[in-house]
Amino acid sequence: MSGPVTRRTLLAGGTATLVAAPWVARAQANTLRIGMQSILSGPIALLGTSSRNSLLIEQDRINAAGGFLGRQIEFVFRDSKGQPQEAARVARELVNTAGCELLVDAEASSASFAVQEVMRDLNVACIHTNSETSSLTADPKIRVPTAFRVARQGVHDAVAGSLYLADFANAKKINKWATCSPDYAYGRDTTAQYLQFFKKFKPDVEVVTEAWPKLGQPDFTEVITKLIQAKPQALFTLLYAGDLSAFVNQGNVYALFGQMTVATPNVDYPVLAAIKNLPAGIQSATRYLETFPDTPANKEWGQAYFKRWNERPTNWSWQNSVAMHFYEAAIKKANSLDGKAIAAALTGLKINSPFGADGTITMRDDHTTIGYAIGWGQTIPKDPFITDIKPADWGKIIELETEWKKQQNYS
Amino acid sequence: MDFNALGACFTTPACVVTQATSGLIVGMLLFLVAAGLTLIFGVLKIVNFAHGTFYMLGGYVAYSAYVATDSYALAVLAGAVAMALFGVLFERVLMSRVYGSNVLMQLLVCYAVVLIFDDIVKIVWGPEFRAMGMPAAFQVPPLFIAGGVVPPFYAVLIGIAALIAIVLSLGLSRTRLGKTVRAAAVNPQMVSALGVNTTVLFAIVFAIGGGLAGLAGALAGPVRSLSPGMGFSILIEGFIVTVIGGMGSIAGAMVAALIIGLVRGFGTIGFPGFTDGLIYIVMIGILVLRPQGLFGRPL
Amino acid sequence: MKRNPALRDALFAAIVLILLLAIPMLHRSPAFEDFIIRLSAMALFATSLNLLVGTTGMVSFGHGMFYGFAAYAFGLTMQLTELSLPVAALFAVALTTIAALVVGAICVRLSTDYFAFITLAVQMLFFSVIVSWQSLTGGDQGLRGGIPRRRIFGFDLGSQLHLYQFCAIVAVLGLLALRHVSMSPFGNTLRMIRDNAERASFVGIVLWRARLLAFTIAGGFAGIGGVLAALFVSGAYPELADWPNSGQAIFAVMLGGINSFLGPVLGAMILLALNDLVQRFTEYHGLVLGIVILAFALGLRRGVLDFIHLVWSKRAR
Amino acid sequence: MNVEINHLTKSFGGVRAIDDVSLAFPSGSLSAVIGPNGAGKTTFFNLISGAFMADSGEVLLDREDILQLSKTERMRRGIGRAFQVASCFPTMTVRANLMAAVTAHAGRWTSLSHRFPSAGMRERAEEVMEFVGLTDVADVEATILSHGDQKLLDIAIALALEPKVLLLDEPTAGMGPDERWRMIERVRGLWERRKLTLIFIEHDMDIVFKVASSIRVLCYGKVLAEGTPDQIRNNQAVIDAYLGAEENAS
Repeated sequence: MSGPVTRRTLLAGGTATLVAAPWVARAQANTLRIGMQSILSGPIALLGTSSRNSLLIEQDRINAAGGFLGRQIEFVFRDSKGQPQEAARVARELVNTAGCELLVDAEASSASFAVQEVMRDLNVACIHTNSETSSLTADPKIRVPTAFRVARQGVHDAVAGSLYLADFANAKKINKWATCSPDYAYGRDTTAQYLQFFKKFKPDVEVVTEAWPKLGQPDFTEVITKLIQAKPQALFTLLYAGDLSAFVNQGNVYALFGQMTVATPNVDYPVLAAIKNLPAGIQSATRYLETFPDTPANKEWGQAYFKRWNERPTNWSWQNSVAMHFYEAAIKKANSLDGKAIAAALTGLKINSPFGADGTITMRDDHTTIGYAIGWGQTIPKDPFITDIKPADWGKIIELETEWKKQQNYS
Repeated sequence: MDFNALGACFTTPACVVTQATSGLIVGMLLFLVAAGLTLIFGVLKIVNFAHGTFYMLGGYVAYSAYVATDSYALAVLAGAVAMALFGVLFERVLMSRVYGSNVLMQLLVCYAVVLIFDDIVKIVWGPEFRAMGMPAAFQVPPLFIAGGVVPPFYAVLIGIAALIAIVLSLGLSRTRLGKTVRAAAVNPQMVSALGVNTTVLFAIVFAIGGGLAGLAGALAGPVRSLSPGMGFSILIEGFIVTVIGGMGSIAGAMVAALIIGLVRGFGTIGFPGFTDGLIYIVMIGILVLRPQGLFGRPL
Repeated sequence: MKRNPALRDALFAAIVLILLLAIPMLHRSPAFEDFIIRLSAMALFATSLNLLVGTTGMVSFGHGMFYGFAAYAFGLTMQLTELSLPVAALFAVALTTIAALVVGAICVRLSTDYFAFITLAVQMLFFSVIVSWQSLTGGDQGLRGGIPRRRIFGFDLGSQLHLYQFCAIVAVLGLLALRHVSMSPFGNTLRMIRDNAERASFVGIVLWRARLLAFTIAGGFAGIGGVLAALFVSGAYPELADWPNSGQAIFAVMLGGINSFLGPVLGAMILLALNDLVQRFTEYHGLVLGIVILAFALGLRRGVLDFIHLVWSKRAR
Repeated sequence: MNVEINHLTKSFGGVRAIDDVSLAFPSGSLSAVIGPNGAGKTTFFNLISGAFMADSGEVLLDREDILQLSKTERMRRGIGRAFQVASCFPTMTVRANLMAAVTAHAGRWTSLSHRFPSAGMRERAEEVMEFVGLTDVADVEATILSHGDQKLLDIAIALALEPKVLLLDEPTAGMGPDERWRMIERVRGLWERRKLTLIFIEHDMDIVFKVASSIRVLCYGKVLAEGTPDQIRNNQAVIDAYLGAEENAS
């Protein structure tokens, strides 16, 4: 008879602990906890883990240098699985339960908007490191006083890419295009922006078909054959990570890349490595490349990352690294961890960075960064993977971005 | 909705051939998954919610085997065999304990297995996606039939799946084991009364079901990215196929899988962005008009 | 003499509510408050599902659609109109109830397994409509721009404390109402259908009508949960209406116990706490959660409260 | 109530389970339906109560044809039934079973307004409980009742609906000899006091001949004979059918 009784007691005890625990454990000691949330499982977990890897390197570096305001830092990592609802919950949990005093939101776009709404209610500094959707910071209605973005921005990339691709298309006389992008905010918005600028620079361009596969869709066959039907001269795609790899592998089966030129801004090192038969001559943006900008600082960072993790960094890696550089500088300047104080210090802050086009990156007063390196080139199947890189013109980018913001009634 | 494009597609042979092949390949791989699901339901009256996990593990095992041996045939074989064994293990260790209990209890056990193995895959193969890469033998240009594109690799996959469908249906109708399985699907008490060892029978059914799902995962390896949690979307589609075809009917699974494949193939032209919704509408319609599915016996 | 059980339930609810409202006066803990806010949404969601699963014996795989439907209905009403919060919430719940009536009219005539599948299919259809209808719903990324929190009677749901109080009151009252439904003659009717549908129809119960009513009520109460969830995340997301979310409710019901009224509440508590706790120690929370679920399913073979009842009644005898 | 059945026919997959059956049960009679296994007795009950829909024929209840009505409608017109395998609500107590039946009968089964049925309904339930002798086990869950008590509960549920016609499918099935007699005495007492039209299926010939005032014999879906116990006892066709059935069985 003792069997069930002990089991029950155990169970009751266990349940009590479970129920009590979430609010028992507040941050102990003097360690400064920094919350980080991202996609750490699923088909694009690669990007989430590469963000985390980069932050762990930063954690060691910052702690070795004495931490923030004399306190050692410690990251608290959470997997939101990329779901907005879970992301919102996790953001609140990181601050309210785990006692984090700073946040690094390494979510993809859809979840970042959810996190942004949570930030509205919490007086904690937050840097979005991976969401490229422009409206996150550009739209004053969505902007939050204590939340910033250290990432490429869709509209910047769109201007740079369109300029490059317009030159390329003019040279090759390509005007029938198709698009194939993931069916969510980033894919939809960014494709629209690319097309808008692309048509501005090359008015005779014609979009013959659009395909919108789901994020993480296992089979792209129907999408690929649809593209083949439309017979475009070139394809523009915003697929990335596992989806891009599957798309290329399945596209190869149909010899897709012999039938049309492909342009994509989203080729990261690990994707390049994972695609076994990378077609040469894809027009590609540099997500992160050790060779661009071709400076010792950049090369050193890239190789340090490789040494520690035995794989190469992604675009998300450098963005998270820069986020910590900004925090470091801003906290020193504000001498405080208060959200508003950090926000004040961050606004307009310019830091030296290996990833800057001219060695610096600036946090503009609309909470987004400018001056990071953007370039386009074409792929080759082996190291350094992208060659003939042409850097983008930041003057032109800002000019057109301002125009675009006016159109959207953002300013 | 774009009926013009759909109409234009139906009038050009090239488009019909291309979209039909893409529908076939999606459908045939789906059939392999759904056949196991429907077989297990037919005989054991159990809805195997963990079926997607077999598919995922099959893909990963094949990936490792391919990396180790560089042989696609061996990789596929390894994926299928490993999952057949895993099916038996799963049935003996876990499912056999919840026979006859609430369907939700079975769901719970399956869900736990899904959670556990998604993480085990993460631990063993890493959270990043993996890509097997196309075997050298298939790195050939696609065939053109009536102007439509038919990749040789997919032609081979369709062939293998069709072969398996034939073997399966012959096996069920001609062999002693197959007849027992079919009898068990109709009347389980009768079969055990006739002295058939149902324990062994159930294990065999799970081995076949698991093996088929593993095979599908392995076959798809060269073109689909492998990642933890990838079994989920396959499971849902497998369900849809099983329900439309009729729970327990292999022929139904085949027909339904082809319907889904073709709806996907042509839906992407006529209803871009809403092919999923289209499939659910088909499923709801069938359930309302004919709850037992196209080929199912009324419950 | 026996006391009036209805009064006893009301008394119990009042005590719980007073306790919940008193805690923040004594000690503010944002983590605890967040937990209760989330629990209130989830508890209503799971308990309403149990009206179908446990009380009536109808296994619905698509209950999340009403949770999500209400969240969107509420969020959109708040964003697009100037209606005050309680009016918008009531409107959203009413709309959800109507939606449940319509969906139920299609689904309830199907028997057990097929009922489960058709509810799943309808939910998936609803989910893909949300994702596709970008101009209204914002597609994959949900309603952008947050839900405006207009003040009502000095209540500001942007404040965590007020949100906590609001959720606690709504949840306790909602659960009390569900308890009333489950103990009413209609609740008894549902148990009759679960126990023996054939016999039930031979005592004059029109099965489909009873099932449809149960489905509609359950949908409405899930909607109340959905409104609370929308308030917590200040938005509405497709995931609220996706099948893993329906699955969560099913697991809450199963873990807590389908034959005890408070089982699903306990189950929701366990699930939320487990999720939060495990996530803190390992990124392999699926592994841990899976093992715990297996232990429940194969060890207890029933929900916690049902198990306790069983042991209790064995002892009493 | 007077029950009259004309040319009732029902086939299952080409087999005629009930083949052109015409029978009459006068108001207030106590009749037994007998016949070898597979004669179609339970099917006959299912057709009268509306569990199955007949292919053709008439079921007249005081001259009104109820053949097209649903089982719920028929029950409302006064046809009650108990089942061969006791059919009740297993997880509910005896009292709750009867309260449920009474509430349903009062048309209050969708009621959310009040938590407990009125005192009047409560009394009805207690009355039925007492009538069949289940008061001692009022608070016991139906699933743990003895077999006999479950059969009684099944009948009590039917009685709670105040039927004018009561169909009992083998009320003594699965009982020991002593229990059978006690059961059948209760059934007889019930009939006497309630003045019902009572029709029961029974296998035990001793019981049938002792209790029933008239007997109908079904065989392979057809009416083989009808009459008083004495007439049936001496009917050669009935004797052949029963002997034949036993030969087949062995």
